[in-house]
Amino acid sequence: SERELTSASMVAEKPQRDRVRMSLPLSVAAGPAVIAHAEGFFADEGIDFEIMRLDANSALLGVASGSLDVFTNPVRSGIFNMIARGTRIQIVADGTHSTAGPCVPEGFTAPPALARRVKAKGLRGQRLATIKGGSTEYLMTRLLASQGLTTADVEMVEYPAGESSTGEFRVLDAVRFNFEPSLTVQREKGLIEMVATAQDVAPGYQRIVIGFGKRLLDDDPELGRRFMRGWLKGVRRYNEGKTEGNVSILSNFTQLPPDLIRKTCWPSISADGMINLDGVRHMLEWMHQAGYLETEIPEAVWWNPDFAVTAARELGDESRAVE
Amino acid sequence: MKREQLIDRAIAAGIALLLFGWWEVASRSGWISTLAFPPPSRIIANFGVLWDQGFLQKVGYTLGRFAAGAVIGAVPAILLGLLVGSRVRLNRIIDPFIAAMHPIPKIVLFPLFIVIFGVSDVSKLASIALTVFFPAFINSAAGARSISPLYFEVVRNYGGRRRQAFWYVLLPGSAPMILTGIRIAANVGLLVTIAIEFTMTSNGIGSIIWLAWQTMKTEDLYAGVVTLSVIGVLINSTIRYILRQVMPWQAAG
Amino acid sequence: MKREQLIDRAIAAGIALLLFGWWEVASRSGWISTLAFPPPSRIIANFGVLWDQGFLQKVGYTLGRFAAGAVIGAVPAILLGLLVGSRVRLNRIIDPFIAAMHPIPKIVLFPLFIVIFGVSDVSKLASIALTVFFPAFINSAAGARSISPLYFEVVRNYGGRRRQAFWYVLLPGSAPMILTGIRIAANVGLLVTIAIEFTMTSNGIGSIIWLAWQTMKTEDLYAGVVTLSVIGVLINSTIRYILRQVMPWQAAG
Amino acid sequence: MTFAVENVTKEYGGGTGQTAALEGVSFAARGTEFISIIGPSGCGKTTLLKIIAGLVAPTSGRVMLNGAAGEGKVRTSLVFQDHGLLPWFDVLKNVALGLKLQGIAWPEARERARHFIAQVGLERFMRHHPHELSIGMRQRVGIARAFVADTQILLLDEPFGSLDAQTKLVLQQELLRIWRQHRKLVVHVTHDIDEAILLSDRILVMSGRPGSILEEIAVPFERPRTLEVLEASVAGQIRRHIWQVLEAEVKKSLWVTT
Amino acid sequence: MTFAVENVTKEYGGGTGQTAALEGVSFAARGTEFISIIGPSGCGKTTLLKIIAGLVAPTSGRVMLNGAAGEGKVRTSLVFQDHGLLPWFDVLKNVALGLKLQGIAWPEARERARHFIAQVGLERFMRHHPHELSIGMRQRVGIARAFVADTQILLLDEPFGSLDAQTKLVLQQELLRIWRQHRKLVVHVTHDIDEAILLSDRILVMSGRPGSILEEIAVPFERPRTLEVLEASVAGQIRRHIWQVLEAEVKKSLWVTT
Ligand SMILES: Nc1ncnc2c1ncn2[C@@H]1O[C@H](COP(=O)(O)OP(=O)(O)OP(=O)(O)O)[C@@H](O)[C@H]1O
Ligand SMILES: Nc1ncnc2c1ncn2[C@@H]1O[C@H](COP(=O)(O)OP(=O)(O)OP(=O)(O)O)[C@@H](O)[C@H]1O
Ligand SMILES: [Mg+2]
Ligand SMILES: [Mg+2]
Repeated sequence: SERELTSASMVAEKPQRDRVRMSLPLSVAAGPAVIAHAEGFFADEGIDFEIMRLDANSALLGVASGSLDVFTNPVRSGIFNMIARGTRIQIVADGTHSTAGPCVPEGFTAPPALARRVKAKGLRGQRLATIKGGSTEYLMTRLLASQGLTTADVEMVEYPAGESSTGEFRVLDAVRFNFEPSLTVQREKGLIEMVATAQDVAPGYQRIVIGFGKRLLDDDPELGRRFMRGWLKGVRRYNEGKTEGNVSILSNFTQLPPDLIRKTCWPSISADGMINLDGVRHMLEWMHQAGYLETEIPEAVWWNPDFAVTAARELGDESRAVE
Repeated sequence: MKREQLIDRAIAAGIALLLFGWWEVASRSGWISTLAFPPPSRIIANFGVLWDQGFLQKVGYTLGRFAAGAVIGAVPAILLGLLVGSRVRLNRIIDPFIAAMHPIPKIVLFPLFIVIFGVSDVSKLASIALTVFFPAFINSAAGARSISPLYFEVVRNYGGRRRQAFWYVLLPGSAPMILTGIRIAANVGLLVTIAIEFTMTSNGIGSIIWLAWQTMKTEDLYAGVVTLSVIGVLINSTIRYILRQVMPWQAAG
Repeated sequence: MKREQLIDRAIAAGIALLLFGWWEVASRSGWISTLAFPPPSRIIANFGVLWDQGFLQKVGYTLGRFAAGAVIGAVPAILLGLLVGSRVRLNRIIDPFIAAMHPIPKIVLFPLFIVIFGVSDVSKLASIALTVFFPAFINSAAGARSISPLYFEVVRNYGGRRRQAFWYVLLPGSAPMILTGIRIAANVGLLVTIAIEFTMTSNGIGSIIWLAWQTMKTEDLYAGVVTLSVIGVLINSTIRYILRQVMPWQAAG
Repeated sequence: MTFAVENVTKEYGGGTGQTAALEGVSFAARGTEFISIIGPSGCGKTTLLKIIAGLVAPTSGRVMLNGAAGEGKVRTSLVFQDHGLLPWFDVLKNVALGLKLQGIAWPEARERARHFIAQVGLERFMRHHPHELSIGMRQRVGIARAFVADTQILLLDEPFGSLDAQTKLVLQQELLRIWRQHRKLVVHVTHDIDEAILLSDRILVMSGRPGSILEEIAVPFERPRTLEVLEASVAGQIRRHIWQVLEAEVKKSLWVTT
Repeated sequence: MTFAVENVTKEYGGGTGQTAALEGVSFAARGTEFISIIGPSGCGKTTLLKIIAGLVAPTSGRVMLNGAAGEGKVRTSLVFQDHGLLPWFDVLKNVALGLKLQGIAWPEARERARHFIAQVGLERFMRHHPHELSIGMRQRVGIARAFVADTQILLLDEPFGSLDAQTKLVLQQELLRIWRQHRKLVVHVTHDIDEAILLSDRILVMSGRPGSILEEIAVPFERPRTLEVLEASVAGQIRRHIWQVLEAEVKKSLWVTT
């Protein structure tokens, strides 16, 4: 009720609220923003928040051309190449990353028979599905490297995989990257087993990041800070876990049934907004070797922790308490 | 004639029933994967569940998007197609541009639309409209070309001007091809609407199918598919109805 | 006539040059996003780089897939379309099924293909073929319907049998609509080939575009797009050439 | 061959309601007869020829050949009133159509077609398509096509209507030559009473729509005939008689007084 | 109104090579004259009418109206040899076409069209589409359409070719009545020499392709004329003369001997 009062008074003083548009996937990974929106954290900051469901490329170009303010994107070469070419965008906070724990939201899976074979004898000679250029290719090379193999040692299956995938319906007789919610659904039905989690292959794997464009970085950084406060408040509420409130908000947003939302593993999101810098550096190195990066750019150009640091400081210690 | 039509409808219905019956049996007895192909009875039963979750409203979103995009794309396509098709030289100049633009993948280039039109619904409508444009244009232009010059002579002979030739000859004369083009365009447009809803919206039939995939609820998937089929059949009946009205001498059933 | 054609070609080329010139200036001077719309000169220069990376071979993959799928889809589509279109009752029975199947997204049918054809290239060809099928079928059937019954009477009058009516009337009489249908079908098929390559293969123009998006190398993206445009123009010229041969009295430029 | 049309009736259905075209049409003919049919415009002459050719199904009645039902059983060639040239074929291919459909090899078909194309004065236009011809030239192509096919029954639907008097005369003579030489049954629809008298063994006069046979008039002149027969008094009688029958029929539908 | 065709030449190009259709055609006419044109099949009569109507561009030469170049400037109505009915309109709409195109409101256009449809005996078929009519009926629709349009120049391209003798007679009289009453220029193409004598002030005889005017023959009979004029000896002379001219022309292209 205190919040309602503040928001009411803010509306009274400042009827003109600033609109912020953010691209989000239709999944639990959108949690912090969706929760912050539903709980009024953004409204508290005088932000008229708008969620856009967009593919990763549209999100980046949307921010670059100014019709979108915040992008959600997997870590991939396109972000860095755009920055290198002078597009004013920066990564400002963690989207999701892997952590050790019993509940695994992403990893390599295979149908049971194949999974058992792989676990017993390794990947050599087995079928592996991937697609070039994305962050899953990075994970796949890590997976192969962990067994001392290269792509030449396995049978590559051309199939949609990773973040581009729309259809989890097809059960592919190959090792492939998989994530929620199909991970839970398919495991429940006994269609797949986990071969290796992302955390096994790349500890702290930085899967998703969020970033700002020129408007929030330069034109109105104050709005950027307000957004970040709202976002981090959302992260903290998200990190409270599968509470009634969170489950119902996410169920509403994703249109997935509440019990499925409860059953799936929720990816980790850091409460202070910090990304796994070492992990990203390693990915950049790999991208460079693979020829996906046009030029190397200094870290300070693509990573801007200031918004998150400021917001976390202003929000005080309660964030850390939860983590 | 009337009776023959009824018989033919009955035959079509019979074939459909047979197919669905076979599917039902095959699925129930496990010849085909129940997961991939749930029995039709279950799909039908599932409609009730979906209904309570606002299925109709979601279909409405799809139809709204589709109709807006289709109209924006088809109306200029028909007009431009008739114009270009009825003038040899204009056709020669414009046609290469159409040919060059047609195979550019609209979905794949969607992000560029975002740059032009912003992240609003306009970008989505533009992709649908652009997809609808090409088949409608190409068939309209071919329709205009197929009209015997005699008919244009007749209208000129009786003092008709260009604008009048449009209403008296160009439009009725190319109606069968225009409508055939609209039929193809409508279906292509519907497919693109679904593809856009797949990744770009959180409502509509496309997102139902996407969600169904995510959660392996194949009954939901087929609910979406069946709805699309019904829309397809309705589009087609409408077009055939119009065709019968406009072209009484060429009405096939 | 000959001279007029040359003039028209020159006009078309002039318009194209103007457009590209404007684009070049606009992009260089920053009026339009250089990232989303890199200047044409840079796109052309980049072709050289791609060439050395086996660009032609990748295009070959796309064309191979496309051609195979298109032929598999179009040939039965034309034959079946002509058959169905020339028999009122068959048309009445079959048409609803076509109408119901057309708007089903082919990706939804993919699991079915996997069940039938396995995880091989055949499934991809099946998607392309199915996409090509519908426009080719619909236009062929409409073409058959548009033929004056008089011509069939003529062939029957001179003792022609059904099979002969096919070669003497049905095929030549519906040629303009068949070829228009093929034109649309080819483009739609090409679009689907690209969509399939986009996420499902590591070769072909689609995968070039996919990788270009992943890395945001928009010059590569446009290399793919330009190649598609060129293929589109070639397809169209071929069809117009055939049309001029088959239908001398309706040749538009 | 014996030939008989027995009580043929035809009703057209369709969007604008029923139209009775023929009502109880009966007549018989020897296999080598030359019959002309005259009747008011729209009385069903074309319909009758198409029924004999087996192209249109009668609503009731039948066409008997050698005592058995046989619409379209014996090969007929019909010269269509609206030419019926296939627009995608040139003159040569159009004329050779019947031969090709009978499986005759192209070199032979071409030579035979060429002969008749020359006959109708279109040798120079062999490679032209129908849309490049005048109406009269199209009609001549249609005639050549029927002549070359050489079937047992020849059906002619106002074949000379768009031809000048001289060309008409030449082609009439050619028709008679073919008929005499190959001994076939000719059923010839015309509006030209003199032409009917000049060419036929028998003239059938039809009533207005729905058409039926009102009169059968034998033409008693010896063959070969010249244009002089038209000046004979019998010809005058026949002409006047047909004229009067037609006048009465036409007046039923045209209320304008002459 | 004065009217003149001056040295008109027409060559058709196209896929199969050049075809010379008309060569140096010239003639003049008073604004109220009735002119008939006779010529061998394919000599360019249709082409000439279309050039006068402004539907086909001459290769050289021009059509002068009141002393100024004016193809298609003065309103003409052409009765097309192949009818030219619009298949998507019924008889009523086809006949009312000219009125509608002149912006005359539908109720009035309908009534005027209805009058002429009755005149040609097709009242019962007003709502039928062209494909439901016999060829002769289509031709009558084409005639009604031109009659109702009431333009200063009336061009008729073998308008009565597919009509029976009686219907033809009725419509010829109607044509004369309209011509007399509305004082227009009629240019009438026909193959029927008697028809030309019966109707026209002057007959132009054309040569074979490429067509040019060979003779201009004045028809001296008083009006109104009856069928009896055809029995007059002057008529016989005209008939024979035209016959001979035509014979010579036709023989050039038809090598068959009669
Ligand atoms: N569209 C065209 N293309 C090429 N040649 C044509 C075309 N139209 C007519 N011709 C040619 O021009 C000549 C004259 O044709 P036109 O139709 O004027 O003759 P016509 O005198 O009306 O003949 P008919 O009495 O047979 O109707 C013919 O030789 C014909 O082949
Ligand atoms: N396809 C059709 N649908 C409906 N009615 C038709 C059809 N064909 C012909 N008719 C009608 O049948 C009647 C006879 O037509 P038909 O063509 O046999 O006449 P016809 O004697 O050959 O006339 P013409 O001398 O004018 O050629 C006409 O009244 C016509 O309206
Ligand atoms: Mg007839
Ligand atoms: Mg003519």
